[in-house]
Amino acid sequence: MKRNIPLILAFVSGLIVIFSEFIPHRPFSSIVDSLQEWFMIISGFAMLLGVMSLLRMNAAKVSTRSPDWQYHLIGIISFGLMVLMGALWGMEEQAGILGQGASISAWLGKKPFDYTYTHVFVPLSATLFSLLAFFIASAAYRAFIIRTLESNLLMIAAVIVILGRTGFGTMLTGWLPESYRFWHLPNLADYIMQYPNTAAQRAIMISAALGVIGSGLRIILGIERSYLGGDK
Amino acid sequence: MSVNTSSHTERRIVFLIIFLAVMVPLIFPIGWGSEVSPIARMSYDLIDETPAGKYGLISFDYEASTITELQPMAVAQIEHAWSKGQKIIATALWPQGPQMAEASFAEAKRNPAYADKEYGVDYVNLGYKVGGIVTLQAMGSSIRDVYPKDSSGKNWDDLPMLKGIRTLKDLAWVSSLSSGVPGLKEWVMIAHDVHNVPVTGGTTAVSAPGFLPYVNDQKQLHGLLGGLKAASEYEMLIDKKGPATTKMDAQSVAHIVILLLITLGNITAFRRKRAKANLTGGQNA
Amino acid sequence: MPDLMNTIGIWLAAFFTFCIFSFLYRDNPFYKLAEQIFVGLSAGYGLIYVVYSTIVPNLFAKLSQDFSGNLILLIPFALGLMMLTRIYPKTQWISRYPISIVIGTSAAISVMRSLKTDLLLQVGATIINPFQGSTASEISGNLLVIIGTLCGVYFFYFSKKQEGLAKIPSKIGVYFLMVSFGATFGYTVMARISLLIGRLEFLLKDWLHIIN
Amino acid sequence: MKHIYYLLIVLLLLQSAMLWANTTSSFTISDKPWDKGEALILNWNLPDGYDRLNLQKADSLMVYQDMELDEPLVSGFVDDNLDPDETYHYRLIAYNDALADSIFIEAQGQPKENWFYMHKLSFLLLFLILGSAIVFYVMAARRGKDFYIRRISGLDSMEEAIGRATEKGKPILFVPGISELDDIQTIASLSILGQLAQRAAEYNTEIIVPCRFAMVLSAAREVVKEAYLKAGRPDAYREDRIFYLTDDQFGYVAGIDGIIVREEPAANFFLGSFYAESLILAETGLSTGAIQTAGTANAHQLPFFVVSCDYTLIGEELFAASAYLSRDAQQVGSLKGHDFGKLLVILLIVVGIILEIAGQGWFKSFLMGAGS
Repeated sequence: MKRNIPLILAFVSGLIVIFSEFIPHRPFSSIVDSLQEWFMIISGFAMLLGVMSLLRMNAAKVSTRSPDWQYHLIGIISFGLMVLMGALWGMEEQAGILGQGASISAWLGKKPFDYTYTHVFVPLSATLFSLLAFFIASAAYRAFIIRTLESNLLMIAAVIVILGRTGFGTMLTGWLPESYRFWHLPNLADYIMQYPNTAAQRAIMISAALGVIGSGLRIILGIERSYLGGDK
Repeated sequence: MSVNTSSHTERRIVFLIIFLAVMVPLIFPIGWGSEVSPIARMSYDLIDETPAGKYGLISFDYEASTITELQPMAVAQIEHAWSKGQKIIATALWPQGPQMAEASFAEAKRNPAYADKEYGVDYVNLGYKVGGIVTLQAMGSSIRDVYPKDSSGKNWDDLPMLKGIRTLKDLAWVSSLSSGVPGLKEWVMIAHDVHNVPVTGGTTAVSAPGFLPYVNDQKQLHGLLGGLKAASEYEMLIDKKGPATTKMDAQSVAHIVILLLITLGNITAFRRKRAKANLTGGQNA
Repeated sequence: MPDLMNTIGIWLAAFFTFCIFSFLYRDNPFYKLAEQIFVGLSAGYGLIYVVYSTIVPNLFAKLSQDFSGNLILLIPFALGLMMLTRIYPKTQWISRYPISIVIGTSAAISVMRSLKTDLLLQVGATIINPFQGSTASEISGNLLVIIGTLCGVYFFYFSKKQEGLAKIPSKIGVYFLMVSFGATFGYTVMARISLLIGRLEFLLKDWLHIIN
Repeated sequence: MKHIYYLLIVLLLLQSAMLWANTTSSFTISDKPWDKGEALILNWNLPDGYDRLNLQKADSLMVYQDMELDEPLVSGFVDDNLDPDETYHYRLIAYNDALADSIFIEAQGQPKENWFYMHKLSFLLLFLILGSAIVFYVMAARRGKDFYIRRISGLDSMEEAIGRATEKGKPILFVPGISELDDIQTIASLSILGQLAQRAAEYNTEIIVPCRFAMVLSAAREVVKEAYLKAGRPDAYREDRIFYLTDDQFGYVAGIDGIIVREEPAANFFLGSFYAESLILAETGLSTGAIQTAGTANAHQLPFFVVSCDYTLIGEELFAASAYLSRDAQQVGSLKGHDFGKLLVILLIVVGIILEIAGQGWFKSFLMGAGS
């Protein structure tokens, strides 16, 4: 009951989806769309679980005064504040419990939820994302070292493409005569992207697809069941 | 992989160098142009060869997240069209588009040469309409029916420059600055394919390859601006040291610095290897 | 007032930008502060967003407008509630029902999608007459695509020891992978630098007004 | 006399017009086969000599409206975006300007839902072949047949990593990717987590699993709890070390970065579906000197793992890992099925290319049918 019914459910729902791929007739033709909508709803409910896990973990850190507990307290407050603002006045054109909050919006220039989103959340997110500029440089500095044939290929391809994407590379080989246009850096970079790169990407995609097919079938057939945990 | 203090310091130096490599060119622009690609030049030629007094339409089909790449294109096209005495109609298929249009016009008017350009006479901002391709189809029979009022609520009849405009066919060119759907593709399908109005446009560097097939013999797309690089090329063509040129400078400097770092990394690695080989007798160096 | 609040907002944004940048030097109180605020705010944002964009319009609004016409929606509703049984250890097993439906469905969707777009279409795209190209570089490129794809797929062949002759195609496959990794890396540099340009533009333009 | 002359001309014209209109013309409407009842095929056969064609469709009030057509009308037209089982009425009008005459034919049709997408035949065949191969090898393995798996170098790290963590008394960090449970990569990652957690439990080493989605969290907890049970150490299982951070991509990354620099795990595992954050995680982990193992099937992120991690599982190796580690007969059998698929792919490509060179395009178009 605790173990077999879930396996049957996984099998039946998987089978329905597979049938619907090939059958244009109702009810199969529309089933995948509704199943995906269901998925969003279930996942939305599940979010509450996540939030509870987060709050519980932070609360434990605060109550046991573990190192850096103050920051975790601030984390709980930030969460509470965001939820409260969203619940009271809503977001964008969505109204909250207290309606659209016209007066507070007039004072802030935006709804409080949207204000926090724009001036705190977005910059945090964008700055964290921009750390990649630093990391990509340090990774190139450290990793693109002449060693084995493999690492040399990696480095050479990277250098050609980096050069080919800027004006500097264009300058470097712009003097080449028409018959040697192939070796002009932007052209060479395009060639690498278009042919050898495509080949490798394709190989990865094709074999990974086989992996997905195998794992997927194992799940549908109930062979792969680790996600369900043990019996008890 | 042992990590010691020296490699921590090395990392931090690399970070600092990258930070400076991007920031310094932004503050002190160099103005390196790059070779203008034929596709970007084609886009420039379309506006350049349009006679004075004709109408161009710029559709602002993007939002704040892609401003870095697309805004410089908008400003450059506006300035270019104004320098040729053309009039500009701004529309939008994305909700944030009208704001983007307003910001672009304001930016272009900061150039003293165009400070006297007047709303309603030299340019209008008609605003955003939902519906994507359906809206464009309707504009094919009457733009006025789609936009009875502009983005600020002014009536069509109160905007003098719109007197001569009925349908898409009355436009000399259309440019869609587009970061997704609906956008450039829809404009090509309606304005070019149905009404035969030349269409050009700009996209982010990431999505540019997907539009290249439209730049073909039938000129479904009359040239294309792909990303910051193309925007900087456009600025070069209209002789402007604008934001795209500056940002492209920062890109080029950062790229060169990264290449230098790779060279430096190899020298350091080689030295370390030799030092190690010397210690062990130098047999396997 | 909104103007003042906007200015305060820009200062807030600048402050948090520096908090995150400070992590590049080392972990520090400013990063810790920003990190916890970020995690808390984004979890709160996610919850509110899901309620307003999914739960209310796709479930409650539909049920309250036309209950009998949307009876089927009671199924995901019930499954969603079943997920919440994980709160108590005793009832946790009930949550396996929705999880198994979600996994069974999405496994089948993934199988079909991978088979079509990643396998069938990629195989089809590789089936070309390599000699149809008009230039030498096009023909050589086509041949590279074919050889690279075949050797690359062979590299992932697990049920044979790759030694002797069998090692050659697999080695070639690795070379293609390395070239591709290098090229992808190089291709991404520009996009990543753009992100930093965006942040610095904010600091120098919106915050400090040094550049325009 | 003149009158007769005119009359004759008029009569002649009239007669030719009658002839034109009376020549057999037809207008037939049929359901488009092998679809989900969305389209009708309109065909007509008209005598030569018309100048224009006009196609009209009746709206819901049975008023005929001109149809907006993208292409010129020749002898047929496919009307799509229709609703199944509805009756649609059409009217075809052919004008002959010189004779000032027109032909006018009406017809109606009903799109029907069919029971098979014919263009997906190659797709179905491939699915059946691959599926039966996988099932066949799984069955064979179950009956005790032993299959060989070559070494996957990316997985050599596991023992080393656990050993190092135990020695240093530091935890292991496991990140199951940033996708929901609906991504098979996440599930593959969780089954590796099961193997890893079991070994960690045996060595009494702590394992930290931050999750981006609550459903992944639920499944991860089940998997780890089961692993500790298998290792005979259910008492050592600590639920609070498997936790949710936030649904936001970069918020999640900020949290993990904090864990990496503060808890300094001796080994980091990044296995599953990763996007832009791959390099942020791997570089932060590198700065603390942890042994790093990464794996993803997202090809565009592999370069960043390759340059910053000690071991990388490339593409399918992520799906093979669990079979390799557990040596579980059924998983190994399924892997053998994937390998059959690879040989099939190689065969299809080689045969296809030979046929293409020989000018036989049918094979490719049959295969690609499913893409349309």
